[in-house]
Amino acid sequence: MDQRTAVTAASTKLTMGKAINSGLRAAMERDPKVIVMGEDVGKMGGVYRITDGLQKDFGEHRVLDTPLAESGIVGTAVGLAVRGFRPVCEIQFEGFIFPAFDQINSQVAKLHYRTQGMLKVPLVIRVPFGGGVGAVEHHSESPESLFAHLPGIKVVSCSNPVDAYWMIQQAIECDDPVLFFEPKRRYHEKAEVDTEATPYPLFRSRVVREGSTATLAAYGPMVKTCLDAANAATEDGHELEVIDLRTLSPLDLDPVFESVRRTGHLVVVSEAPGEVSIASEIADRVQRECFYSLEAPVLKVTGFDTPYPPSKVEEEYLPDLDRVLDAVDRSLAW
Amino acid sequence: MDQRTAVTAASTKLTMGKAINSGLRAAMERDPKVIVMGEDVGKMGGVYRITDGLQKDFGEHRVLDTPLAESGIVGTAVGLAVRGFRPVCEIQFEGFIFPAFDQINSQVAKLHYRTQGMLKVPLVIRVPFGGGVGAVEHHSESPESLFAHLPGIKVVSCSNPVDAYWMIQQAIECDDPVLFFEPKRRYHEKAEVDTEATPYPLFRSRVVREGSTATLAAYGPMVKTCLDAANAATEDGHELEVIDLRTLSPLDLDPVFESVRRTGHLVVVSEAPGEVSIASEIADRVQRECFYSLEAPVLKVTGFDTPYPPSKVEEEYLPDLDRVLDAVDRSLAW
Amino acid sequence: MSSPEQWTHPEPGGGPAATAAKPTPEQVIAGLRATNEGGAELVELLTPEGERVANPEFDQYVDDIGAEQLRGLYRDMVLVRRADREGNALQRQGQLGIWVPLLGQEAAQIGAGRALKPQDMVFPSYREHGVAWCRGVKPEQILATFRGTQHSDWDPVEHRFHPYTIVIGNQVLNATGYAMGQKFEGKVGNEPDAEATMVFFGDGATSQGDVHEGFVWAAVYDAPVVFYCQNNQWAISEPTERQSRLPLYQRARGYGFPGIRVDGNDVLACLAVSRWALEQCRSGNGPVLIEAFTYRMDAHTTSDDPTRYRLSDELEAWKLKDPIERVRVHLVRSGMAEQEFFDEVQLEADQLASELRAYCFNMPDPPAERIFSQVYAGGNPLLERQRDEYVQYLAGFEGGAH
Amino acid sequence: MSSPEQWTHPEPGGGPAATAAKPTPEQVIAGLRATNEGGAELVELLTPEGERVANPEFDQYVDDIGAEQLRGLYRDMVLVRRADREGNALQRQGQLGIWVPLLGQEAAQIGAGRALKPQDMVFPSYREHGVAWCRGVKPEQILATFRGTQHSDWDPVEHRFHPYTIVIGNQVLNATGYAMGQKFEGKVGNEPDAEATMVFFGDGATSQGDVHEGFVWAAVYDAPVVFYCQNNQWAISEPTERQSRLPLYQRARGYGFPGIRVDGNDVLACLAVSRWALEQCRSGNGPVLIEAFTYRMDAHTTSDDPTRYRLSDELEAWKLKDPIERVRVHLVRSGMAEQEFFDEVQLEADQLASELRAYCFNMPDPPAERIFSQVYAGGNPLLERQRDEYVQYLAGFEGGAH
Ligand SMILES: Cc1ncc(C[n+]2csc(CCOP(=O)(O)OP(=O)(O)O)c2C)c(N)n1
Ligand SMILES: Cc1ncc(C[n+]2csc(CCOP(=O)(O)OP(=O)(O)O)c2C)c(N)n1
Ligand SMILES: [Mg+2]
Ligand SMILES: [Mg+2]
Repeated sequence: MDQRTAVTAASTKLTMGKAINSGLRAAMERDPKVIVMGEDVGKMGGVYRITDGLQKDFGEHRVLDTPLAESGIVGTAVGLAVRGFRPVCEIQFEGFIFPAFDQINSQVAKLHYRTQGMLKVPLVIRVPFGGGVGAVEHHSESPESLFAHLPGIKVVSCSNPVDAYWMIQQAIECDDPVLFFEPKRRYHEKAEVDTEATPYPLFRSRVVREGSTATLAAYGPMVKTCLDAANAATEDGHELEVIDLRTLSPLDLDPVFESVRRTGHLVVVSEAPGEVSIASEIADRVQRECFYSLEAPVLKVTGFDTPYPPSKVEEEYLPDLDRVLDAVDRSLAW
Repeated sequence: MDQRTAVTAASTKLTMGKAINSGLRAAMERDPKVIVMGEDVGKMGGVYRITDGLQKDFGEHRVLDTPLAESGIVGTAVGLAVRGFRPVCEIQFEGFIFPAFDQINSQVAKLHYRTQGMLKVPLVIRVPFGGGVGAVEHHSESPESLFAHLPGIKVVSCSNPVDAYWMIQQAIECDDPVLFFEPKRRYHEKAEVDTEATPYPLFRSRVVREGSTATLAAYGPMVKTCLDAANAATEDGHELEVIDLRTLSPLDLDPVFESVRRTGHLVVVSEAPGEVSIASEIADRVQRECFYSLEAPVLKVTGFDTPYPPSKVEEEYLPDLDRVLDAVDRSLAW
Repeated sequence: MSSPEQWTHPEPGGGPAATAAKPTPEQVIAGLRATNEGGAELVELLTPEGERVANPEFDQYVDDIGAEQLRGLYRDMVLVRRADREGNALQRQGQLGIWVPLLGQEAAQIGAGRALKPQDMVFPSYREHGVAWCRGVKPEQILATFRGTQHSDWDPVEHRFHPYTIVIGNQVLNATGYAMGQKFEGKVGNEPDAEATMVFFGDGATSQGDVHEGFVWAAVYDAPVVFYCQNNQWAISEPTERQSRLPLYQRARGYGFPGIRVDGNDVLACLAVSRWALEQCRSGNGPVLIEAFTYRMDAHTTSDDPTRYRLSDELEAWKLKDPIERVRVHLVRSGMAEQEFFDEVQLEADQLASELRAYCFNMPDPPAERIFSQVYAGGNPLLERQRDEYVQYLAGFEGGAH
Repeated sequence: MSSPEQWTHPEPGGGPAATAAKPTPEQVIAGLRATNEGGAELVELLTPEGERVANPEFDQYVDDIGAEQLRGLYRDMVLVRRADREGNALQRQGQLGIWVPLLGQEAAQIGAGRALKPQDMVFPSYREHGVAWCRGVKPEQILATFRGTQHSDWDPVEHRFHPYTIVIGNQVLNATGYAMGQKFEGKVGNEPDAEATMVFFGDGATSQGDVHEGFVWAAVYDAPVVFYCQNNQWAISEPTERQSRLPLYQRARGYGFPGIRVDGNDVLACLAVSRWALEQCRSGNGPVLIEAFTYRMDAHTTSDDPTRYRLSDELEAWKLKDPIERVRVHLVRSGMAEQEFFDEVQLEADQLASELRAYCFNMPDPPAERIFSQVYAGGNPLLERQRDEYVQYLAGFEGGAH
């Protein structure tokens, strides 16, 4: 059932980074209109090597080392998409997506609507995001909530190599623009990836651990943190259900509602600052959908509402196992 | 008590637009370091005439008709602020703030933090926002939630001429960068403004109508809608309390909590798309702070999660009196 | 026209020679404005007085333009002007939310528009009603945007005419990407089906980062894109000297592709220069920047009041350079058209205007459901639920529930 | 050096003459790379072989540089290189999260840095450790950023040296605004306290919209800002031809202010050209673009592996143009320094390195509260509550509650 444990003939152990690389390769082989573009994605294969080897194998016209400007990357990708290509843009680090914000908001998200559906913008914007890698400023942020507020684009995040392999391909196949958030600090985590399995649908969240005491909802880098917390919680006799949200816009909260109706307790975990965030949205929806089931208010465990701090204190900033369990305790004790 | 009704010697009837103009003028007279910059703000006085007459009276070095580029406006304003000026930037319409997103996120919001407080960035970005004016695309949006998610900046919105007059001056005096959202469709609403009154503090929300049946929380253009709804609701014997949030980041929700503890019902009203919005954040906080007081979940009445539609259907898109009252009814009937 | 180097900094490399070469503001403005001095800097084939002047370089690009073709260009300009005036009138009568007039820019737009081949692609800004006309988009189809029934109403693929873009500069990057795609697909070269892209923007737009990035990308990828800047002297209330010290066509110098200034009120010159530039691009020698030097004869939009910021003298001076009048004079003087022709065109224009009017009055409002449709190609269950709930809520009113 | 016009498009205005003038990729690269052919295009006062060549225009800007001053420049370069190598080593030893080497760019930075007056303001990118040195920022103060104890650790007002900016291009606009402020305050003119601003950025940065907008603003407001582009040939793995067809200093042409290319490995030339440019700006004749043609001798950062994308030949060729070596040779040949001097500087460098090292090992981690402080100048009650709750939560661990 769980792809991460199935081992078949087509199964290989891959890091998440390599899984995305393989997924990109598979998509490029399948469709000659898929092109990859960004800073240093070509000869060098990207600063995280996610596009490693692609330019060598697919040529400079399909893997473009672009000039250094993010609005240019996304803005030209829009034109390429309108022309019939399926561009996959890389933003080198999430902190550098902001120069492209205008193109994403004003063109990427709206062209389909503006033209009454006559134009499609099937592009993917890959964004390595999140902290925990000891980096300097602008290299550890979690801006996904901003994009989840924009109608017209879809936003997803993978948390493990299996999903990474499939989700990138599904995002490329999707006729809507997709922002694809990759948890950079999990790039090196490994799992068996069965390239012949039937993939789980892209825009669906998923229970990754069942439990009955309380529910944890998370995405991207925090899924592992929540799974670790759930493991630790068994010591106290708690069985925490963990849901990997996977799709952040549109949110797929039915599994969360279902879970909360059973457990009565929900903790939403995310690295991003908590104010006006995806975590807030989930709390809002759950308090409405599960009003009579909640035994405690929905709690958030998030990054603090500050700029990302110097890396020497980032472990304090980032939600960890203890903070998650503390929130679970607070919820249970409400 | 209520400044909007007090009529004194220093009191004049002003539209909101004129009130902001007067507030800007007062700030410029008080402090020679206050400068105004933006597209068409000089000779023409801005497309909404908010800066009317300022260039004539203060000169071209204090009221700058800038080149046409928003990143340039905000990016140079940062430098001017670091130099000791207090720039007030105008973004012509909210839909054009996005080219400046990077400067706002990466410099405006973070310079103070980055330099351990050694630099201040006391700039104001004025943004006419919201719909209901029959405009073409990009002229009717409500992007304030995006900015409320960014730590390091403050976000406010005025809903009436009195607040407009004072809040713009307070924002200019504030040592933090402030995004100042002006509800453009209320620019022509009038009220008595007493320029000698003691202003209400900037970062505080305010009960603008007392009531006991249910609570409405809104800001900017929707405050009037809520007041109208509250008036209409008296017909059904409902006394709705209306809270003008005024400050969107940081939110000042104590009056909301206090109110909800009395009424048990809260409807948050905003024109912006509802997902991952300020309204979500309020719902989230209230469900946590008032868990045992809520008799129904917090409801949101917001713009739909679509791009802003063609203006011929905008009245359907925008929350109106009926939709607010419908939500109140649903809340009361929960 | 005297070289701009005389009034601004000399060419780089000379180092200290630049000292004191700084132009006075008056010199900058004079340089930016200088247009009718003729000379190599401004391509003009038909003077404001309607005289055809020979141009050894560009005549070849219009040697197929005989009497019939010239009458055609005249007709185009008269019709688009008439449609434009009708749009303006419809706004005044409350039929449109706003109108963006092209008045004065007919030659710049028809010259460029008629230079395009069917296979070329066009990315307009928001004032290109004349180019739209050349792409087969009917004036009626433009009304939706300004009446607020739709954001955009023509099929961009069928017409190879992208929707209007309002966010200044955005389309320049989109067009550059499209042109890169043309190149990647092997559509650049000497085949008859070779393609190019033309993108329209204003003088104010040149300040935007996106326009610069479009220039950078196009240069680096040799994209077959013609950057067509209609310098109509104003960005709302701001004159060109708020955007640049140098004539805008010279911006291209810094990127290593040609920039050229054409009399934007001369339809023949605009046609010639556009054909040249498009040919450059189609054959793989792009990009090219064209500055069509013209004038916004009306307000920025119907919401604008230009008397607040510019003198009527200026307008009067430009009236003497009217793009339509000079063709009319030329047609008459050279015996290429009789009064009958002009009367016919007038009649046709009246016809067009009254059809446009009738069309406008009969435009239905979109249903409320329009709000929710075509947000996503692949759907969105949350939004569908939102729509359903709203439709149900509306139905409640019908039943008198509220 | 031959004029770039020979290999790329000719000057604009000529129209069709541009046909077929399109350069081949090889020509573009040759043009971008050409540096040592000398001539008017590249200002060089000290050859790689250490020979002083006369320059009628720029000699006057360094006529006060005698033996002592030259030894000072040499010392500066040796010390900043040594600090840089120590930074690199500290990263390798796990003491720093990352290091951004300046290796190879010492002349470009010291030349510019020593041209600045105390009242001038500087906006660096993230590689300007050499400029920092000239502004009195100690190498130690730079470590915080790369160790992750603070984002930035020096007082930008005291040193008139802005914090490092990592988002490519942002600081160019900030610097332009600052320079506008200098002008608005009347600090531009012939008074001895006249001010200018210098902003540093790389070759890759020239593609960013913000850099363009900085150029536009500076030109329109005559801002006293020197745009100092260190073209170190690479933007991480991308060579300059991914950003431009033309040599970068020529970008200025399109804006109407001077652009000049200087041998960025020649500290004397960098000093002269920077002094000239700053003087232009202080006296109201700004802005100016300088392209310091240099080479990134090391990796982009310690996270980078340049062998993936560039050949070692290139590095070897540039080693022959080392910025320090040519000054050493010149000092020796002209008898301006004895071995003793070099030994002293070496000693001083070793001393500096060991102090830096010691400092680094003793840097305390910031307290967790750092996360919450100085987010707002005027405070934020929600954040204060967040901080208090977190502190209380942490206290729970101490008490063994968890
Ligand atoms: C990014 C952005 N900023 C501001 C505006 C508001 N605005 C609309 S048109 C205009 C002036 C454009 O001038 P120009 O580029 O010369 O084109 P023109 O209208 O003269 O054709 C401005 C400032 C906008 N549409 N987009
Ligand atoms: C807006 C932005 N995009 C991407 C990056 C990632 N990045 C850091 S340095 C760099 C290359 C910069 O090259 P250049 O401007 O030549 O400066 P150099 O590093 O060579 O000094 C890139 C792409 C960034 N810091 N900011
Ligand atoms: Mg214009
Ligand atoms: Mg570089």
